[in-house]
Amino acid sequence: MTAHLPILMIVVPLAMGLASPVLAMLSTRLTRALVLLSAAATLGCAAGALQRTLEMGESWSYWLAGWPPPWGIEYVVDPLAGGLNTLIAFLALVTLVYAGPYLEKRTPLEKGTFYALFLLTVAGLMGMVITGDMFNLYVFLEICSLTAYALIASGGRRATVAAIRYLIIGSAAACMYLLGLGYVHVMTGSLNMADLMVLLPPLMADSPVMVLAVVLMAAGLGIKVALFPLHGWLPDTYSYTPAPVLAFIAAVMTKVAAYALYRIFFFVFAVAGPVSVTLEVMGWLAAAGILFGSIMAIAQRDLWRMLAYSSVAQVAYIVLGLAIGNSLALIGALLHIVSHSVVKGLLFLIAGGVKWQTGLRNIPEFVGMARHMPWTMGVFVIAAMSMIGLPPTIGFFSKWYLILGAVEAGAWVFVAVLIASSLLTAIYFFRAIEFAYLKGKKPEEVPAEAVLPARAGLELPVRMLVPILVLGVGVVLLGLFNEQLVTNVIQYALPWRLP
Amino acid sequence: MELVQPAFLLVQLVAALIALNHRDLMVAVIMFAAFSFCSALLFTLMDAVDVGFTEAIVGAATTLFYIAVLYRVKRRSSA
Amino acid sequence: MLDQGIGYYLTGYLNWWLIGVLFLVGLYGVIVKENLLKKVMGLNVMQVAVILFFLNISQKTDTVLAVLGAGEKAGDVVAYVNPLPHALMLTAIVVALAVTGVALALLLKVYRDYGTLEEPELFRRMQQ
Amino acid sequence: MRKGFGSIVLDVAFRHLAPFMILYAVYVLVHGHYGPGGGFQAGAMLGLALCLVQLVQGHDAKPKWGLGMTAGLVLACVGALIYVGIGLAAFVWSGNFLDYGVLPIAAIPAEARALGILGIESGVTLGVMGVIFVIFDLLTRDKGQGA
Amino acid sequence: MIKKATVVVLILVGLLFSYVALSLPPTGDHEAPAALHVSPRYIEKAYEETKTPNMVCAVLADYRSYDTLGETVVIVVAGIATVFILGVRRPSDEA
Repeated sequence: MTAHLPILMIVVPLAMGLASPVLAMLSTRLTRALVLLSAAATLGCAAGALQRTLEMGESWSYWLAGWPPPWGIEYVVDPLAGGLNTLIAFLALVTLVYAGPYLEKRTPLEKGTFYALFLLTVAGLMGMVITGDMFNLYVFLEICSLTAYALIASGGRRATVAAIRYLIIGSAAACMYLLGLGYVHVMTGSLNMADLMVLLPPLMADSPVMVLAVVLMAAGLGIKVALFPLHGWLPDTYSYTPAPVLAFIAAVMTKVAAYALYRIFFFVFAVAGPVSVTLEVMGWLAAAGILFGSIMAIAQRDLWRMLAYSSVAQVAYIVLGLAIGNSLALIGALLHIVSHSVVKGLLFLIAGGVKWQTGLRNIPEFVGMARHMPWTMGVFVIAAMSMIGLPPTIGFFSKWYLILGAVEAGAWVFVAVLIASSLLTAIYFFRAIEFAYLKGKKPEEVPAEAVLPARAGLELPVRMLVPILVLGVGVVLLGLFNEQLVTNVIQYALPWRLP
Repeated sequence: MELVQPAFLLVQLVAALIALNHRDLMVAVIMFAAFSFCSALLFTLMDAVDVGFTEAIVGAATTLFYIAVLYRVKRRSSA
Repeated sequence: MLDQGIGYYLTGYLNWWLIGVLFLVGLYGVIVKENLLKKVMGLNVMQVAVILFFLNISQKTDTVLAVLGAGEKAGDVVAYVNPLPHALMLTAIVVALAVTGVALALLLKVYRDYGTLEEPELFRRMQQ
Repeated sequence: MRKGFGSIVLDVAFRHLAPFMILYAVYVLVHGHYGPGGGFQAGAMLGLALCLVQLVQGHDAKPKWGLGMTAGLVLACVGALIYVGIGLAAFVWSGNFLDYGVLPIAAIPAEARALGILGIESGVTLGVMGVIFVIFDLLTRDKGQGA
Repeated sequence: MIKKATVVVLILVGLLFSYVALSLPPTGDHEAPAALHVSPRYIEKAYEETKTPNMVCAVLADYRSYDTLGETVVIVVAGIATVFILGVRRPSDEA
């Protein structure tokens, strides 16, 4: 069975997702157990595949339906893809555990369809990461997008409006990607990524068709990544979506799109001709996006909206790293994909927990929160440290590599933007921490009972607290072992091996 | 000189523009059905009978869905 | 450029041009139109344009559809149309249908909640 | 759409139409190997036939033919699971995912592939039939009728 | 105002599309890369390898059957999503 690990990690959530609406009509407890089991099995498959590629030291190609690549579809697991899939599966498992209390009083039909959509999102995202075929990427992009639209819509009236706007923008983006793929296909006749790597270089130099293909793909994936001027769907979507869904979608979806962008630009198009110009433009847009996102985040009172705008800024870090394009910056960008997934997922889990327990979303209302939820708020501080970029968290190291890369490339404007953004991030996170910790120290001034409703004063239920703690420990552990991560995993994913 | 396909494409363009710009949503939906039917014919002209067949059925299903929605919502729209 | 005559350009390139225009008409619907139903229609127009683009790739002059005649064991490449884009576009059409279905479901929910499909009016009612 | 708009004329016409629709759908499914057609088209056709039932008979009329929402959903999931199941079956005979050539259902791999294609297309048919019907059913329901 | 600007931008993009189209192989070209690279195998060997005279069906359901699995999942997702959006009564509806 180990020979089939790359496909098993897609098929397990896929099959369980398709089965769960049917199973939920029979028994919801059984369904939940099986869903958690299948998420764990997915994690096991992904970890197994990762371990095997690390042992082999090269990418592992799996021919679907047994046809050789340019004719059939292949899956390519390299160490980074395996690592990302492990991360996605892990976050999915954690979020599913966390989602338990949210689903308690729902009808069996809603539970079944929720689990189905969630697991199919996982399958779609993991398929996007490891596929070696450009059209297959489109199909899986649509799977994970459609499920995400539906999941987002479950957050009430405003979430529905956010979802349909996201659907229209996101489907238009997928169309643009597909048209770009059409331009590539018409000039080469192939769809396989490895095959295109051989066929494209002679065309890249002087063909205007490739310019259009690159621009269309950049626009399509740029919308999915929420790169600065195309981020319009993100703030509303992130503010109204229910927390268990959001923690997973916000953590993974934009990052997977960024990873797809990385693979297409750096491997398929191999940074030739129009791609470098496009990347430079995207770099400047990303720099603008970092500043815009950080400043907008400072202006928000609502914690969720603040995190949404900070997502716009953090995603732009990744694109900035890709735009700088030397080894250090690329390591920084790829490490930031990992770091921001974990941290943003964690932050939304915490924000959702606070809302679930106390009904509060606005930062000024967080007064004294640290006394009521010591563990949750402790982890919040760790996550905030990672977002700001303080050692020993993973966020420090990804930003460190990015800044080193920018210095090496002599891009001083980008260095300035990175440092300024760290300061801005510090401002808005310290404000939240200040309200949670410092202001609560004077109970005679602000009676906490007057601020928090009756249910407060309790830590979160265990099922919600454990995922938060696990991810909090993960942020620190990833930071401590970042060197192993870079040398064992990310190094093999660079377009050129490090000297 | 085969200009049948461009002619169909022109018809499609006109149908799409009317569908997008008409104030009455029912007219828009009907024009969209015409657009979809033209697509099916054009696909068949391009030797893609499979795709044309599918588009014919999908066009029927899509129109059915649109009309089902239109049955519920206001018919007027701003331009 | 003109040595091949205008007819060459009309037959060879008019399809590409018109398909490009059709894609942009769809994009115009998605960006400019304020009614959500029309935006979804614009999306459908875009998808049809992309499908036409791929089918135009697959065309070859004087070929028949990609089904072997009775009793034939193998095809001649110049006699049959290129079947690969057809298969891809069958998938794309189905994806388009799925997107339309979900979009219309969301649209109906929005209408039930807010009583309008016009975006400016919708935002006004969301603020309340 | 609580009441259908079925008059006696429509009802009788439908009675005579439905068997032919189903027959044609089966023809499209089976003939997919030799001509245009296949699982999706057959499924969509069956789904539209079910929608027609709904339109003629209405929601409340205890349809003699037709499905409910949950039955459609189950049908859709089962159809897709058939597809996945046929794909997974290849593991037993040590083939890759979806490699029907290794299945011991025919003398030579090529024929096994033809049968495998038919198998997955039936799965697609069931799935698409269920989905088209479910979407139509939900779009035409009155508010508050959902459960 | 913004609408007019959008239309102008779209017209400019249209001109770019038209210019780029001149570098594409003309419609119906037998020498186009798309007709030469991958697809000849489907035309020549599809019957031999799958016993299916309809090459589109062979490509769709065998050579690229994984895409078709994705397609089926997409359409089933549409069904599940519609049930999740419209067919489920949830507490937030009354709010």
